[in-house]
Amino acid sequence: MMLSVRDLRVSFRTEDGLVRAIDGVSFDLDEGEILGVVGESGSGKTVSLLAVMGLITDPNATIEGSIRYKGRELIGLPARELRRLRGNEIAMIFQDPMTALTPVYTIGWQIAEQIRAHRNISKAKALAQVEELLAEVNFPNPREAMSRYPHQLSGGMRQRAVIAMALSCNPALLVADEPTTALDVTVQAGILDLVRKLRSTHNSAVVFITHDMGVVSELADRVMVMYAGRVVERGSRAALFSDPRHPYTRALLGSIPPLTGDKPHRLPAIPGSPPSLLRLPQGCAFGPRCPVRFEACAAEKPALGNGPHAAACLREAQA
Amino acid sequence: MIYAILRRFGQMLFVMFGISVIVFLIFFATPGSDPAARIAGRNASPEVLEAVRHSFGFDRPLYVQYGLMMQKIFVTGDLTSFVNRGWKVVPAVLDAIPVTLSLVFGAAILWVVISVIIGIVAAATRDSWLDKLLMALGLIGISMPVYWLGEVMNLITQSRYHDTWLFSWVPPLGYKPLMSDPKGWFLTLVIPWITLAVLYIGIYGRVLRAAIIESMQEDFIRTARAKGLSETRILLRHALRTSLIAFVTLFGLDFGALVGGSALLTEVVFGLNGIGKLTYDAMQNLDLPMIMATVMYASMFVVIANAVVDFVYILLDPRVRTS
Amino acid sequence: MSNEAVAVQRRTRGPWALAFARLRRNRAAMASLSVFLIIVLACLSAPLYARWAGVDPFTSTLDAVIHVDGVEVPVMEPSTEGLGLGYTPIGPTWEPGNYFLGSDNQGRDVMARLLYGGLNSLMIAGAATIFTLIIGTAAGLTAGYFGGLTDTVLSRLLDVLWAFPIYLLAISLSIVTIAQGISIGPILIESGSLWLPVIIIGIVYVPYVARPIRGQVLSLRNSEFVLAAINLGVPGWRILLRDIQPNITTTLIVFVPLMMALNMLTESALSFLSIGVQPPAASWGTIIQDGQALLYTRPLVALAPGIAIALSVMVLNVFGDGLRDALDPRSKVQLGRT
Amino acid sequence: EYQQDHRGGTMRLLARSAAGTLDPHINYTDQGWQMYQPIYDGLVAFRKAEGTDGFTIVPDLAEALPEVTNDGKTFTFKLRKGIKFSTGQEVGVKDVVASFQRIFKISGPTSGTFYAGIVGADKCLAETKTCTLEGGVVGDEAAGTVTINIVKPDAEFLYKLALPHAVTLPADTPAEDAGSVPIPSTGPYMISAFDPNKGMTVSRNPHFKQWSEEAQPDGYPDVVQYDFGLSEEAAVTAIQNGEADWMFDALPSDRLGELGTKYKDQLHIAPLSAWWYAPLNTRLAPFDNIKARQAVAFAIDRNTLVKLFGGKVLASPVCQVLPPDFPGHVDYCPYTKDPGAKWSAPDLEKAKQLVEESGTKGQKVTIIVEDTAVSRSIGVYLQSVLTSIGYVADVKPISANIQFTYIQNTNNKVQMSVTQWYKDYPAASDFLHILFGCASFREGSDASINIAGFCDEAIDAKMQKALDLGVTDQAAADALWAEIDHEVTDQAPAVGLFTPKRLDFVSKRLGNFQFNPQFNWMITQSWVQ
Amino acid sequence: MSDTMTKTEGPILETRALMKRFSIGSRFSAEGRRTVHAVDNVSLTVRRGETLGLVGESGCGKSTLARCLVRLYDITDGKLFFEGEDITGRSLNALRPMRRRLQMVFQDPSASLNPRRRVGDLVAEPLRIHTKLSAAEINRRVAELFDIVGLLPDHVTRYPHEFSGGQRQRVGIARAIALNPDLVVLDEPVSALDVSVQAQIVNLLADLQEKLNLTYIFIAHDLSVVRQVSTRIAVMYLGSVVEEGPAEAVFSTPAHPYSQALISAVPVVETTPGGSRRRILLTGDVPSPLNPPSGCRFHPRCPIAQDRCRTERPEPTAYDGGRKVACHFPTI
Ligand SMILES: Nc1ncnc2c1ncn2[C@@H]1O[C@H](COP(=O)(O)OP(=O)(O)OP(=O)(O)O)[C@@H](O)[C@H]1O
Ligand SMILES: Nc1ncnc2c1ncn2[C@@H]1O[C@H](COP(=O)(O)OP(=O)(O)OP(=O)(O)O)[C@@H](O)[C@H]1O
Ligand SMILES: [Mg+2]
Ligand SMILES: [Mg+2]
Repeated sequence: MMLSVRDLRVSFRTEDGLVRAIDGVSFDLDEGEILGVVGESGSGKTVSLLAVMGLITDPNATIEGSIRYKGRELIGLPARELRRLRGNEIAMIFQDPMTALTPVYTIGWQIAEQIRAHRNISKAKALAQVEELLAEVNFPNPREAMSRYPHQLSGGMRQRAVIAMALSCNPALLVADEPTTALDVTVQAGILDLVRKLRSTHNSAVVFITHDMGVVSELADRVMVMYAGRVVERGSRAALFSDPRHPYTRALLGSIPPLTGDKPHRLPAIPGSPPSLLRLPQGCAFGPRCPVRFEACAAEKPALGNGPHAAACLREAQA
Repeated sequence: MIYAILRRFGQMLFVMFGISVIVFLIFFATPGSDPAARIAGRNASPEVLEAVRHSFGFDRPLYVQYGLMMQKIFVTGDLTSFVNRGWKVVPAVLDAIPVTLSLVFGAAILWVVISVIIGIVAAATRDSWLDKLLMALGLIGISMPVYWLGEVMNLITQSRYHDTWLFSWVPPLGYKPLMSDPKGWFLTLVIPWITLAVLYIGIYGRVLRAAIIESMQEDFIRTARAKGLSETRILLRHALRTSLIAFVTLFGLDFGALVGGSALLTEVVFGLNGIGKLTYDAMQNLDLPMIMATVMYASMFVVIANAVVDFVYILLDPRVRTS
Repeated sequence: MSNEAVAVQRRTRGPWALAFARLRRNRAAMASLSVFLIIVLACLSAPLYARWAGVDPFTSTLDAVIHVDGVEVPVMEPSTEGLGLGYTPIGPTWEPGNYFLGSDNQGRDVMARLLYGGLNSLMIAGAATIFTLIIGTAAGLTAGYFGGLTDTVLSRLLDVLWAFPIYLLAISLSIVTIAQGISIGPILIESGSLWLPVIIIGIVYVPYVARPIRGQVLSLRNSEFVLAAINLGVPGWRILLRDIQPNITTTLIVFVPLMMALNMLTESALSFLSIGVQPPAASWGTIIQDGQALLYTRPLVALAPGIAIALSVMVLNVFGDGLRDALDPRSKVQLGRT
Repeated sequence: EYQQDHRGGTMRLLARSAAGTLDPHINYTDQGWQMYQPIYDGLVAFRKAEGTDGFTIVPDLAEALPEVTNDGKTFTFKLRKGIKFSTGQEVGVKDVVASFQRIFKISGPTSGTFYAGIVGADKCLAETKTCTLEGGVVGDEAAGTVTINIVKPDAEFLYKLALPHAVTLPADTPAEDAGSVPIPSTGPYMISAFDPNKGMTVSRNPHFKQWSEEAQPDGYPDVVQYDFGLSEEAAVTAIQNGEADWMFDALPSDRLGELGTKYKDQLHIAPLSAWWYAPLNTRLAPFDNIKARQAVAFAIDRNTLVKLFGGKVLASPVCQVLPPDFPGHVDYCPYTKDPGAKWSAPDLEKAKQLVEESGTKGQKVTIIVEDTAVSRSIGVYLQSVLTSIGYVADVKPISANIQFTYIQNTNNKVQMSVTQWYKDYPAASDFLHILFGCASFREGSDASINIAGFCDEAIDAKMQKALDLGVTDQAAADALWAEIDHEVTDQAPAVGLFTPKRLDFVSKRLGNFQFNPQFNWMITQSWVQ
Repeated sequence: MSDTMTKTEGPILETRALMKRFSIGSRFSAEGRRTVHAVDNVSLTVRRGETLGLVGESGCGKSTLARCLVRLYDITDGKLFFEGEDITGRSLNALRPMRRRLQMVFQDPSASLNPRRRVGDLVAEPLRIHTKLSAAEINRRVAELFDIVGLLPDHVTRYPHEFSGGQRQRVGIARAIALNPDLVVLDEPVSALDVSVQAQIVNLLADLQEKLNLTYIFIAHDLSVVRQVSTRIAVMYLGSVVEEGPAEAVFSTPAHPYSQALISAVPVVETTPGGSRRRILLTGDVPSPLNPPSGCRFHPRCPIAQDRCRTERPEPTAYDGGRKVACHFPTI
């Protein structure tokens, strides 16, 4: 097991009260595996992965639980140690390539900076590596691209530069937070191919956050569905898409209009809107919107089962 | 590019034209401003007054006088003062520049260095007591009227504590040229530098802190953290570097305005005969040619500083720069 | 977007109430506000102090004599040693009701003048702020909303004003108005009227307000909600009034204390140059000017108003920052200075 | 007698600002005139001596005092030989003649007054460029004489010739304001550098050879460095610290106590022929009413004003126009508690009563003062006084450089102001005739020195008489002036405030301080080593 | 095509060779001022009752076109007809009467609602401008509208920031339909919404169309949503429409190589692993509308481009089944 997260809880003290952004999230990841994380906005996808990276810098945050990377506990690890892992063994790609790069440095400089932060090599050597990396992520003219500033690149190129940066130290674990949301579909397809290629060449494990079910179904080996700070369903891609067990997952899959075949007259929509993390319902967070809820849902928080394909639903547990 | 420069130049001309016309009109609307009487001397006879008026051209229509004055400033450069007659105002302004530059440069070095340190330390220790202390000190600096601070400084260093070891080195007020007396130059300017810098240290420290803190919220900082960089490096190479753009912009404008004569009160209080003092004296004397010259110079500097800031901005921020 | 989830279920307050609540939680801002109010109150009670102390802060009383510990002391003490040159005003006496901060060179009670002067300084700063805001907003709104030639003309005028040396304007205007005053349309401003510094300061800082307002209007004009209003067929003036103006109001409010602070500094500088408040009336700037002539013998006369200015400016700045954070956490309203 | 061992060194003087143009024919300031003394020479000069001796006229470039003929209308001067300008050129008859023409060619400030009596001056005033003064100033190269003809006898003419405006400059000096370009000089010193924003350097004239100790004695310092720009406070500190030797401007009042005790040996107090007064506009309400004017004169406490000026040592109260020890002065004070020769105390009762009688009570009065610490405080005090006798008064300080012309112009409708008058030369007419003569009043002009707008036919005629009388009998004329002084005082077109004294603060090292009543401290007669 | 129809039955909206250019660039940039060809030669016809879906990648000019259609932007060139009237050059004032029939819903529900006004007030605004209803009647109508779009009556006094994105978009829709318009231009109305809310809005729009007999122009970049709502589809690339036709036809047999690439690139949920769809990968990036490529705008990325494409710009050509394609080598 490369990464093992157990009962992770993250909460933020805010002006309006305590926001329980993550409320008991557990998952595991193996080498060479792609884990897709889906869920709607605000469900805690980003926060849970930021916690893994140790990147929650908000002084109002409380992080509890356990995150073990290759057997090493990350929570409570001294900043120095964590820094040595970050960018080196664990790398992260963020959603918006427009803002993820420092605007005043060339991308070559920025990538070289990361290499030199972890490898004791000369600047020239680092730059040579950068060129190779850029070639690897399909830059047509890597040498020239190195001296470009972020704003001089298109969105897709920028995202590829960010990926090149993440790959620069051959990380064992790559965390991608909605890396294609800001991109066009035609460009997105290229990036997805790149991620797949990565996994096959470097045998890295990848956590891929998105809210696009389509992307997950194309890319992921295993899938984790989140809702209101909790994991509601987890399983292999095939199992999850063919046999969704949680009503939220089912509704989610149902509410996506099909691209081929018959058009439904009406889309099966989920009523209501996602709950406030400040005032989560007593029992199941999805309860108020759930088509199959019953009394117990209002009182009891459903637990996620242990099996390879599990859903946090009382109905499911009943069945 | 040529177009850009031309446009700036046009703007500068317009501003200078506008200001010169306003100054000119205000001057002639001011009672008691008729320079003829003051030039002619006390109890001059009407014939003499008339002769003076004629020889200085005060009997010509205003627009002719305006045109002549502009010609004398910009074309022939031989406009002379009404008060210290025969004194060519253009060289006078040029002569005063080194004094103002000495004052402003020294103060600028002080305020930039100190405020950058303050800004960084405060941003790095955000919300700690140190941060609060530094910001409070900055605020005090901003809140003190500069001429008042100057007077208090003079009181302390020239009189009250002049005989103590602390300030016995402080020379009398006035400017000493750098070339002929470097030590005197330095010593006389130390207190004015500090006085002038205090205000800007406050402002710049606060601005830089705010800018750094804002930069620290940016996505690219998160990227930098994810790269495994140290906090110091993130602060200095990423957050500070991007914040400096705002800082430099502000600096350019302030520096331009100060070199253009905004340090008037400081120069007056410390008896430094720079542009500000020149302007101040000219206004006290209602010496129109000198007022014109200093005002033209000041507005030119303000506009040029604006333009320079725009160009520096392009240098600093590759986003504005084009490939 | 993620905060939506937080907001959705709750009945929260309107933007103003929200800002007010945020402001009330800001302890530094509230403390500053209290200090400022105390200063204002103290200044307002100037006549009370004057009556209690039995002093007339506007009349020369060089021959006055007071009793300190039962001993008669002249307010202006003649120099007795050496050549017997000059007189020294009395220093602070802690005797109740007597020259709490000493006397100035006219034998007047500095404390009383400080309070009366504060009133003038505050009034001028306040009125100039209102003046600037009104003219600046009008100019900014017009330039930003109508654009085109209007914008060009106004912007260039603002440029001229921006580069115009304030002290020149001030000195000229004050001389122009000495005898006749100026009449702007139906309004006649008498020489020595407090309106004079108000207008001078007000005019000088118009670009400080007009420029950011113009910028904001420009961006608001292209914002989707204004486009939506246009799309609904809302007439231009109504958009300006109902859609654009409320979004500018927060900026304007944020400007108030910061502008006040800036204006207090400018007022004092102008008074220091003898422009503005005319003797025997006082403002903090004129007291500093009076005190300048006593700097070596009675520094308190110049120090006290200086400290009063610095304190007021400081609390106004802190309060202004708090107000900005509360009203418009992301705005970057920045004020220039003299 | 000259003390050779003190010769040399650099004397350092300070002033807040330069005195304006360097041209001695144009510059009309105390500061300039004082500095010109060791530099330029005219045909005659005031004697370089202390006390009343300093008021006597001695021959300077001329060998002797002129021979006066033609009923006092022709003056013939014989020029000394061998005097050289600082350029090395010898002073000749043509230089003197040209210098007189130049006064008119450049429209010198006093060309229309002091020198308007020269024959041909009227033409020169009308047509300045082509001025020849034909028949007025006639040179005789061969005889080495210059003859000056005036239209009618003038008792004060020699005084006028002894002023810097009539000094002799090289004949080739351009006929325009020299501005900041020094003009070659005849005295022991010459101006070698000048920048109005920095200072003036005066150094020895290499071609000077002393010809008359009483007219133009040699000086002690080698160089006089006159720096401009420092404030009074800073200047005092600099002198205290021995970094400067003297300052031109008045000492700041808050330093007086300290100086009077700790530095009393470095202070020099000398009487001045000067007058601080408050002109009351006799052509504007309320002061077009004589009772209103007298009321003010009664109400003002001169002692308070003296206090504001620095104390009894530095000023003395006055009621009348002519300063003490001045030709024509006879003590007179009608505006005091017990009217008589001297002022004793204000009479507020009387003042209030007069205001009541005049029917001007409650009217508005604005007092225009110079924006200097002393003037401002006097203005504030006067405002208190006017308020206390029933006027609604306010006070306006305006820049000192503008105030003097501002209050003269009738267009500005100035009711009351505070100003000073310093004599040009020691003659009563210089106060009475100039300040209160009908001819000095000019409607709508910035040059209308009769600020009060006072014009009394009878008094004016008397003044004319006194002027004429002076040619023959100066003593009788002075008696007449004394009468005029009283009459003008009774009319109260201006309220006399006090007579100031000059207080000079010099450095410890400065020796041989001598004060000339006409041109103040004789700079180069002091030594610094 | 349009000339054969009579006025009343004619298309509700029609554009002919519509152009919109912006001039941009600071005066300091090396290039100086430059022109963005945001909308370039677009001819579209919208018929009463239909939904025209407009798809295309980010920056291809969809929003600009939408704003031109409701005359929020001045049109640089070409013609725009609404219900047969030429409104190309009408002034803002002259446009006002027709605004009640032509409405728009914006992409970002939070940006299009004035944060300082209560939502009830915002929805009432068009009623106040265009009708003479009394205050009480307006209130009643606002309540009714809130009900129609699925908001609670007591929501009227709230401020926009107190709502979720979906609710805000409902307010936007309520405002747009307040005056019973004929045509509503929807500029990416669901892109900013959560996955689970998106379907609600799509359904709401469908209901409203049925109930109020609306015509929609529906802009989106999510192809599956566009397919769901549209009867006809227009595909945009770099400011121009490259293909137009009935929704089903375009999706099943796209004729323009760009449409093909676009549709093939959309990731779809497949229950069986290892999708068998053939994907057309485009090389290169979307060129900038600042200096669009010569000839066919798509040729630098087109897998089947030939020499002709580089020089000659293909005109939209009509094909059977109501389809129009602008390509020299369409696969139809
Ligand atoms: N610093 C913070 N302070 C307070 N609340 C926070 C903070 N960071 C995140 N949250 C809250 O935590 C919750 C989870 O946020 P997170 O960013 O993980 O969602 P997400 O699933 O990534 O959503 P998206 O799809 O929009 O990126 C949100 O409700 C958010 O408001
Ligand atoms: N006001 C404007 N000034 C200058 N250029 C503009 C302006 N508005 C849009 N553009 C440019 O026009 C092009 C089309 O923009 P538009 O917003 O219409 O695209 P879009 O298809 O709606 O994109 P998205 O899917 O991101 O909303 C873009 O290149 C954009 O930069
Ligand atoms: Mg996220
Ligand atoms: Mg768009």
